[in-house]
Amino acid sequence: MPNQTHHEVDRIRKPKLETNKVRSMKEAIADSVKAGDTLLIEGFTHLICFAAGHEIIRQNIGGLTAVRLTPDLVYDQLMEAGLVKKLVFSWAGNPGVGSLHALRRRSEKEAAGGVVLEEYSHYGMVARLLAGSAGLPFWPLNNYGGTDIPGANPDIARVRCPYTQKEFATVPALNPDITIVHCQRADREGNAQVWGLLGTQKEAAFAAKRVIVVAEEIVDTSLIRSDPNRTLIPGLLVDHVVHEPWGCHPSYVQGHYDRDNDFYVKWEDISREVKTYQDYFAEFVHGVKDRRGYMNKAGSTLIDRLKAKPRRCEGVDYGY
Amino acid sequence: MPNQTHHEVDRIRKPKLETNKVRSMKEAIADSVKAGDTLLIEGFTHLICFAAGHEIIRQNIGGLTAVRLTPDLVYDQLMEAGLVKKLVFSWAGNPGVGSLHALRRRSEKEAAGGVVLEEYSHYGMVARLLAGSAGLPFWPLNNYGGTDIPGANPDIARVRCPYTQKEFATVPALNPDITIVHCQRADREGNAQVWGLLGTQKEAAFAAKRVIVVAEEIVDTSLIRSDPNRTLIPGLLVDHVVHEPWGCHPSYVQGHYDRDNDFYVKWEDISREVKTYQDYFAEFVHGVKDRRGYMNKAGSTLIDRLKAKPRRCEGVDYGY
Amino acid sequence: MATSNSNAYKPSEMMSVRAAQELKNREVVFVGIGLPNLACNLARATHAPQLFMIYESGAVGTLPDRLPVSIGDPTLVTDSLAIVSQADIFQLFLQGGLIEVGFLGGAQVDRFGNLNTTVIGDYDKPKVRLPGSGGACEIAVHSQRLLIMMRMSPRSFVPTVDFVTSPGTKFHSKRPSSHEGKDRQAFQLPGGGPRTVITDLGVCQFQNGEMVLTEIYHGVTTDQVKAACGWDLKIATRLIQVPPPDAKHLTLLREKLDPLNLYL
Amino acid sequence: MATSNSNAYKPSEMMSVRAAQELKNREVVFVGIGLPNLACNLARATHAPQLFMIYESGAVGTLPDRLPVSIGDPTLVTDSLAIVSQADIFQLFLQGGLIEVGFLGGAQVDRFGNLNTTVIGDYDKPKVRLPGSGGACEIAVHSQRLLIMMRMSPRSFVPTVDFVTSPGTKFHSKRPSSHEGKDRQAFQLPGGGPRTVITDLGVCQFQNGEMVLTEIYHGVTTDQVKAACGWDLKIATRLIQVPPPDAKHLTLLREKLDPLNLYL
Repeated sequence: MPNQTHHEVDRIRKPKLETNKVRSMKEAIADSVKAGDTLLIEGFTHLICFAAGHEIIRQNIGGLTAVRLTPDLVYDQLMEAGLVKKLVFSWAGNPGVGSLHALRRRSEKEAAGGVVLEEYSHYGMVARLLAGSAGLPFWPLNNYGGTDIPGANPDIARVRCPYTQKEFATVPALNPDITIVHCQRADREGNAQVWGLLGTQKEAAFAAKRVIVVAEEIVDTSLIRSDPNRTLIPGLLVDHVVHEPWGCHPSYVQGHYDRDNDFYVKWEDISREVKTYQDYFAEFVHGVKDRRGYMNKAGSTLIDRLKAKPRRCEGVDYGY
Repeated sequence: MPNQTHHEVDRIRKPKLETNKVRSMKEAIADSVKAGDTLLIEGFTHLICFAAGHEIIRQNIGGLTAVRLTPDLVYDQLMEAGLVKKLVFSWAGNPGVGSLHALRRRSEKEAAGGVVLEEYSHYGMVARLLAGSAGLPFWPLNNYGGTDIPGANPDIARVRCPYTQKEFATVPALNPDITIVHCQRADREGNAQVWGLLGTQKEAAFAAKRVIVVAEEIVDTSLIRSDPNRTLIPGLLVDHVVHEPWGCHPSYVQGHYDRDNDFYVKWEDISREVKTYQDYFAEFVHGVKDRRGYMNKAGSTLIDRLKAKPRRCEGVDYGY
Repeated sequence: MATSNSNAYKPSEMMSVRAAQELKNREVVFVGIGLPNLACNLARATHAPQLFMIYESGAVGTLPDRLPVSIGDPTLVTDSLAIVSQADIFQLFLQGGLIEVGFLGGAQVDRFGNLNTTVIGDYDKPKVRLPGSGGACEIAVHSQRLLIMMRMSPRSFVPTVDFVTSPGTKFHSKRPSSHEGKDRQAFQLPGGGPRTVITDLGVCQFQNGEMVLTEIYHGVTTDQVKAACGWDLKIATRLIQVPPPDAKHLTLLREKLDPLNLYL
Repeated sequence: MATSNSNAYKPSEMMSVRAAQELKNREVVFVGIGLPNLACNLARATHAPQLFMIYESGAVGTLPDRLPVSIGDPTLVTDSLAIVSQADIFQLFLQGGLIEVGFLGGAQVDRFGNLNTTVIGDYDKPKVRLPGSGGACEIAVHSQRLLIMMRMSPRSFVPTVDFVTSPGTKFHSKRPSSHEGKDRQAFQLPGGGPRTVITDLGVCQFQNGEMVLTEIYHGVTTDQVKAACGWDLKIATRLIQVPPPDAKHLTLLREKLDPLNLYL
């Protein structure tokens, strides 16, 4: 089923050093996400930017190859909206709850609007992004022996260690056209600081041709510079910066708001039927202009329920 | 000249979960550094643990294969003390000042006590540690084309990308018997937090069979747990924890003390002649019992001159 | 209340209690969500207070103060010893050989411990599309010892799995392959492979690479077990009778570890 | 004082001023210590305030408030935009293709820009053991554009270097090799290779892969340049006369950037 052509990675890149990249989500998506793109909205449970996914649905940007280790609800929504022609992934489900129903409707029989699947394991997807970020066309890993995974995915190949003559699996580099990452704070140049779970945010940004950074807070560069070891994504990779508080709900942002587990549970019922799924779109995606509209609709009890209780750590000393 | 046999890496490892690993430097070195070991005292300008090197000289542990990207003064001292049979490196000098004279005396002609050299570039050394830390026998990199480096080092081999058919260089995994890393703070289990320059500390620790963590401060585990993104080396890799304030002088520790550039300049004269070199050993290595003795001899003006001016950053919020 | 309930307990409780016994103090365990997570936290609360838990999300040495609902739950981050990237989890911890115990389940398992979490039916036109490997394949490849937790039924304990997502002791596949029957050494798999299968009826160990029922739970018959297995399951000559979980463990599970009854 | 001195200036000052002109605003430059560092900071203080500096030690987007004495100086850390591991520096920044300008020097260079920082004499029994590659090899392989800063003399500008540490436009070695004469494309080197050589007498560019003197400093003759080069250096038909550094640049260099006279 996978049928990828392996282009040489265009390694020579133009660093992006504009000093003010702040845009609205609408502008950033319109500018940086194109029909037919390979799209990665990163996040492993933590920092999944639902706001970006909803804006892509509103702008109806289709023909996407959607890639991520864990396509979850927001990727399922892109599929239900008919925007995804191919899904590249390693675990597709509603974590701890159930299935992705738009995906299942498109993969369990050959229906119209079927989605092509290309699958790896988590480590395989991580390795693809490592290769893409490091400018190598392949990445070696000790994996997949004794399984049907390479048989189902011809893009998993093998390489021989020149020292031990032992064979190892390889996966091809993954270089998304556009990576969207959410973070706790960023400056206007896109220097992004993240704490809590890091997923593959760094590799996904370095591997991408275009990057949108979405931040809970836009901060002065001096705050970034006061703690440079916290910077996960340097601004020189970043095309646009979007200020979008609560942009990850129902996912979470450490230090800002908790995961809305109730929503993930309720989603199982909403998504099982096309009708309720479309009703959800009508109300929470097409029925609002932006994330602010979404949060207004969700109501202040949501904020009261999920807002993080403070748990501040001490700073450290960078003096010399 | 290089003539390494490529053993299979012994991948299955016993994590080290004792709760109190604190030892004196003397005990830690006696316990964990053996004659004939492959030794890595890590640090790239920052965090080079001279105290550990001096203790190895006092205990006269010889036949070492000393490995590091930048063997500098403390490695030169190990060579002058006659403890090194082989040096694996990528840049050997006194940064910004001059040469390593013990090394030059042992490499520019075939003298008694000659040291065998095996050299890479920085990236090659980093890649060797990446392979060692990740349990792979080799690491691919796009490097060395059009140079004499592979001709001088038969351990640099080639591998063909199964997707593009393009050839890439490889280097073999490096798994030190003992890695010594210095950090700003660690708990008694060896969970080590580092900020400022990170060098290859993480890879060096994960690649090693034994690890000594040397810390400016021993802190309660609760402080480590209050900011888990700062942890560079998890305690499960660590055999011994040594509390050694000023253990890096003349190297530096961000937030604690500055680099003693004057010392590096003076060293050029001290090290050029065997006599002055041995006088230095007599006074500052053999003439003291430990780092406290060294600092007493160096005097309080040293501390006044190098002690860091505070430059504290803010903490971040880990709440949910 | 806990004491009065202790004679009546659910299979999930029995499984959690029995799985916890597999974990030693100061072992490094790669934890999945659900019952494995309960088993690990039960072990920590009883005989293995220094059990060291690592999650594929990047949380290392966790101290959760509520039951994590997903492997990326924020409670796994707060008060953990270290947060690392997923690249480090897979390259340094798993492939680096530091994981002593892995925990997996699946939709199907065969007698060799090959697990399927990918599809039911044909891969290209599946009857049920399952989530896929996630980290399961590499956990099965690299863990020094693998524990499997699954409820027994003829639909889940099958002669041949529909897709081998995670390797067991011997390759056995529906797909035509020259690798059929090869063992872990032939594939140079570094981890020790499946060691113990904790089910809702009893416990299996592997002998010559094949599952053998070695323990049976209180009140369960071998006929029940045989009926729940899709192949002719071997039964150890000395079959151990496992007593019911005691009140202390049940109370911990119900009142402290899963008070909202998410997984039990 | 600066003004009165501006007629008398050192070759190192001329080199720094000329090298600074090679740097554009908002370029990403991989900085070495010594004169390249001075040139970068001079560019920042004048026409390229947003020059983006990265050091192989892991400091990204630095704002040093004193002249760094080594590439790992703590002043490069404080107030930098990001600190990354050296693995990231080499894999993500250099090999990833993000470095627009690299700076190198060496003990020897040939007409193709091949640089030697390894040994003088035979590799196995060297007359002088130099420090080795450090990051030089990968900087020359991957930088989109490479600038070389070296003083000219027949001992340093040689027909054939004793050891090729960093690749130039064409491989040319004392060691027997089937690669002799191959160009960068044959080695699939991704970076653009050497572009400009800034010396203490003038500036060379590469034409058909070979160094050509294109600029000569005020007060220097072509005979002087030819005498300082170990091969018959080509000279451009339209040779540009470079004026002396102006007072503003000299004052910056002497009073602000290197007041302790560490490198000038």
